[in-house]
Amino acid sequence: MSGPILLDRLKAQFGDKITGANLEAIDPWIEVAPEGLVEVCQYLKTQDDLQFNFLNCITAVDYFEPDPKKAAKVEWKPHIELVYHLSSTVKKHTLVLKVILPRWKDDVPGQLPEVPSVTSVWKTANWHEREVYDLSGVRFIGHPDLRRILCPEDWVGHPLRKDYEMPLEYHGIRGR
Amino acid sequence: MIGAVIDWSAFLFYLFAAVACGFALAVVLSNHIVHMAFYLTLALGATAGLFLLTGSQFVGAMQFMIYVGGTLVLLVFGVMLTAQHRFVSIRTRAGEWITAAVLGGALLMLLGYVAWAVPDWHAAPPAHVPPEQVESTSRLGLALTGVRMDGGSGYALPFVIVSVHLLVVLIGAGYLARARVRVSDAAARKEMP
Amino acid sequence: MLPGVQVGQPVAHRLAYLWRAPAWGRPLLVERSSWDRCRRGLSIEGNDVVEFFEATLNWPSWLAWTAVALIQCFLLINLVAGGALFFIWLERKVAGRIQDRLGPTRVGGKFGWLQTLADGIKLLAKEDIVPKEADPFLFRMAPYVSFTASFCGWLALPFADNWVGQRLNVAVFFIVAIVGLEVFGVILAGYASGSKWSLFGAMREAAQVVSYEVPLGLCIVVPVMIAGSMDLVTIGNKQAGYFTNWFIFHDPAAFVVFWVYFTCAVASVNRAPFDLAEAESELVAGFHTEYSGLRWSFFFMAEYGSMLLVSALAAILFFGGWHGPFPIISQGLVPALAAMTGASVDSPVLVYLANLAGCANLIFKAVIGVTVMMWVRWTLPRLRIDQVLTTCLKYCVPLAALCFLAEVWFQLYPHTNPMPLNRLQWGAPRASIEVREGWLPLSPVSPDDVQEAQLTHSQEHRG
Amino acid sequence: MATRLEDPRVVEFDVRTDEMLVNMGPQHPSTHGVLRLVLRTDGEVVSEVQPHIGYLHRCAEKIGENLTPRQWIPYTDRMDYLAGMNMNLGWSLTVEKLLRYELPEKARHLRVIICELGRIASHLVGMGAYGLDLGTFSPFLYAFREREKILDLFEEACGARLTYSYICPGGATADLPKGWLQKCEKFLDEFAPVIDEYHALLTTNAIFIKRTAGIGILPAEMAIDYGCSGPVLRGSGVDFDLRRDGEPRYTSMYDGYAFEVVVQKDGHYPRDHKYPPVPKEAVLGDCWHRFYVRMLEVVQSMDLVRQGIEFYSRSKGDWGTPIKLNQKLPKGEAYLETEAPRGQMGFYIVSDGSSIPWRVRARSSSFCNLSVVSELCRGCLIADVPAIVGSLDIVMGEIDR
Repeated sequence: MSGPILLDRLKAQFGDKITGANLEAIDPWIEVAPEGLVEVCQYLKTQDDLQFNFLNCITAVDYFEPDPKKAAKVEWKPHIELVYHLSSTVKKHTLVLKVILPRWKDDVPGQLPEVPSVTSVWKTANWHEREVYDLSGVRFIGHPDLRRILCPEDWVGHPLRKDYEMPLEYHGIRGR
Repeated sequence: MIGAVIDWSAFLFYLFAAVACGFALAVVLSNHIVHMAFYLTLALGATAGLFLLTGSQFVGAMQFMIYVGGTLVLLVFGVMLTAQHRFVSIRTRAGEWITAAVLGGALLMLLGYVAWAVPDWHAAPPAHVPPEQVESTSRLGLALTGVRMDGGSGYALPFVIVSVHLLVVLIGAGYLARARVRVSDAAARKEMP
Repeated sequence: MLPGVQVGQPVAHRLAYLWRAPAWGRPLLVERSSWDRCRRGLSIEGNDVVEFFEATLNWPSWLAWTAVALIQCFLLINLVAGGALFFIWLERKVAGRIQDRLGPTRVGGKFGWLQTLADGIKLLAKEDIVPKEADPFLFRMAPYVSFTASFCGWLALPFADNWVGQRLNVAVFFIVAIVGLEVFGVILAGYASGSKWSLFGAMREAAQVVSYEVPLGLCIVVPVMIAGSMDLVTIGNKQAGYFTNWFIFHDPAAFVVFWVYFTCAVASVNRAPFDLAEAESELVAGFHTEYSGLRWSFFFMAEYGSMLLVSALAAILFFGGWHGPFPIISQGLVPALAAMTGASVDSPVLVYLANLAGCANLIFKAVIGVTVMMWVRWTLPRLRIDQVLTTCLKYCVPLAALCFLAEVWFQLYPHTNPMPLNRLQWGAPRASIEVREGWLPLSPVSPDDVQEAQLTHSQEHRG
Repeated sequence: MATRLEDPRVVEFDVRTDEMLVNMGPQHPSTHGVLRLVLRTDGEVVSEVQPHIGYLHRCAEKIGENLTPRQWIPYTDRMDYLAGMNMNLGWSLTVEKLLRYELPEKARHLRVIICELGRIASHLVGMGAYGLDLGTFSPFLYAFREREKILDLFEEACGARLTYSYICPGGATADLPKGWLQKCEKFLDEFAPVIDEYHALLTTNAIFIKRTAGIGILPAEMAIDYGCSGPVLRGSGVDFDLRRDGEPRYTSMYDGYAFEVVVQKDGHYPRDHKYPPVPKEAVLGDCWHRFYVRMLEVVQSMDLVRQGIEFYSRSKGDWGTPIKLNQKLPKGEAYLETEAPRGQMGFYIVSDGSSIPWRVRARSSSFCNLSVVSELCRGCLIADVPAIVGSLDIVMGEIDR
């Protein structure tokens, strides 16, 4: 199924929950609003001609420039992009979904942005979301067991945020 | 001449007897159950030594196999499996001490009486029999199957009774050790993730 | 010949007779073979050495006995400890060869034969750690319990005709009982270590050893039944002559039961594929996870001592013990030497030489058994605990029981024995040992008669 | 977490024993590195397994945001350190995808040869270490004996034996040396008969079958749901291999190569007439099938290497020029998955137009494969835990990144 047809179909199905798309990119992507994410994923997985039964990866990309000089030049506002790479082992096709989130919930620094969890759709999302939570600081609502996975449980901060600073000391171990 | 003094048979008898009695006492005085089992091993092992010393090799080996190798291993095994916390210790209260002392004393008196009542103990010690001429195995085996050398009736019936009794005890122990779970608990457990 | 003794009386007849016995009066069982035990040559059992010390050196009796006891202890302890040194080296070499490696090559020049000694020195130098969580007393005692148990088995094991620490008429039974005690040390170690992995190892070991004692005991009954004795010296001597007289070739039941025995023996000494108590891929190191240095090595000495012990036991029970496959020494070399020197066949020197050859023979067979265990260890994966117990209870026990019944059958009806080798009767063993020890109920005799008979018999024999 | 594990559970109508919480790892002989599994056991029965990872975490993705793509290649080596070549390939292809770079013919075949050799080397460790998990030591050394020969070949090609950094965006750092192909063919000839030894020691061994057949059954739906890939997915009977079903940028590498995806179809594996049959006890998706798929993939890879050698020696031109160390990247993003020995290894690169990527992401196959372990280990015995974890063939360097 080609990109434009799928996009039209999703738009017809979900209306304004499909907030954008880029079909010219190397990997064409469709942008979904956070509130519609689970529905869209469920739809993509269960439709007979789509069958996106395989969640390859969830990535969070932090768009933020800590250097004020450079920050003036960038054309985007600070935000976090969640990228969902999907594929189908049956139909052998792939799809990229994006969800745009604010860097902080309600723009209060320290309040992690929230997005519904897709663990109910693909079980593999469990660990991927934990990793995103751990390293990029995104809270997944409805996740059964959201805790750090790679960093120790008492680690402070989310290392893949662009404004992350390595702690000077962790349990007596020098950090920097 | 020391040679007249050191009689190895007597020496080993006293050694084994002392070990058996000493560790039996240690079993009573210790309040750590696995230590007790260990002391009991030594006490029972020394008893087996006493048997071997008298030439009752079969009974000696049996003592090792059943009591030391079987019962005690099962005892420690049971402790390991069921211990609610590590290194179980048993505190004995004064009342228990008194009861135990009375019971133990009574048993000791009975045993002493029976022992001294055996005529051989009053007679001169029997002539030394070379150990390879002591054949107890076949006699024991036959006695258990109902044939006795000295004309008495065999032990087939008591043997069977004891076996059945042990079987009943085993089944009973298994029954008693079952966990009794309330249905609500069981249901709750099934619901847990 | 004693009155009433009928050689070759059908066993069924005897059994029926036994059932009637209580009404019949005072049956007396006379152990015939204990009379015709030949006590010739230098016997580790002590008597002749004691005689030598007393008569020739004029030592007091107590000193002579003490000296003999000490000599025996020295020999046996060195056998177990030296055996462990050798077998650890052998294990490394065997493992190396199996795995396309060389194994130790350096220490001690050729073949790295001193490697184990170097390791021993390393172990001596290691820190002796007692974990904080451990029960220090039991933790310290456990290795000694294991080693003592493994060592005590050697007391009753003959190395040649009458070369035995303490000859017992229930030697087989004694050894099985004692080897079973080794598990007690392992359980104590596992419990006292204060480590969960050790506890798992100990629980597995307890379950495994307690289960495997059952088929092991059943297996041992078969050769005991063939020999009619639990005395290992008697069992060994009944297999004199050609290899066709070995009990493994006696009948199909014995042949099958040997393999069951070997399986159970491997399991009861905790060797792969039954080494669950120390399964390193699951339980780190099982019961000896927390041990270090010399204490740890005690467990290993116990393991290798037990391996050699059960292999030696297998050699005596099934493979003729100290008798080679062909009676070169006893029927060829010794008579030839006797003829040459004009000495009697029973002369102490010749008997000593024959026994020495027999001892080497037995140890060679035992080492083969140990090597097979190593071969198995480095080839097979490990079983799971439930599979180990299934193997025991579902296969070994019924098989051993079946063999036991088959053996009873072959004893009752020897002519149905299909084993062709057994019919050959090459180099027939001495006629005297055809008599079944303790199996022949005699007509009622007074104790005096028995003593008289004993006297006559021993005179006959010596003459 | 701790509180969750302390929930009291009761064994019903049975002799009651204490439940134990046991730490398997991070220092444990059979957790393949520094994996820590918290087991809740009732005697020998494991009622729950909680994997704890991260002991080898280096945040390679953060490092990738500070280095140019070529500089990051050594870090990919250290992800799946048993198959560094395949990691290099995944990253190189992703960068090439972003650059829209077209690879010369010769470089394509070189990559096939090298990566399939890497797959053999990796599966050999997986096989040997699996034997070790089940308590047999010898196959491990037999596997390493052959692996050493592959490493010798790699050393000759790139100078390294473990962390190669050989394949890079644009091709490879060097051409194969003279005479290398003959040596490689010689290795393949020597290696072919050895595989029967492995089958005799492990695949068909009765104890091995008893330990693996019917243990840790992973149904196909669950495997897909948990994002399992590679031999773990194919062992469950899912006919999916990126070398055939992946993106054109990756599958074009295998254009002209004849190979059959190793998966059980209609109860048969490709060429199972030549290799030991599936035992009766084995259930599709169990440890035995995962192991068997790996064994057959070794043969498949040998075939591919032979074909690659032929293509390579026939193709003209050079082996490709590596991109500059500070090559400017076009603005955009690219995601590509390759079929690494342990499954689908994905790399994601986001560029803002400078030579240093804005964001780098590695989708690790072992990470997803491991996530299914608590599902597989429910109700098994302690001895099955190493058997199951071993059959997933994880590498902690890749999981923790």
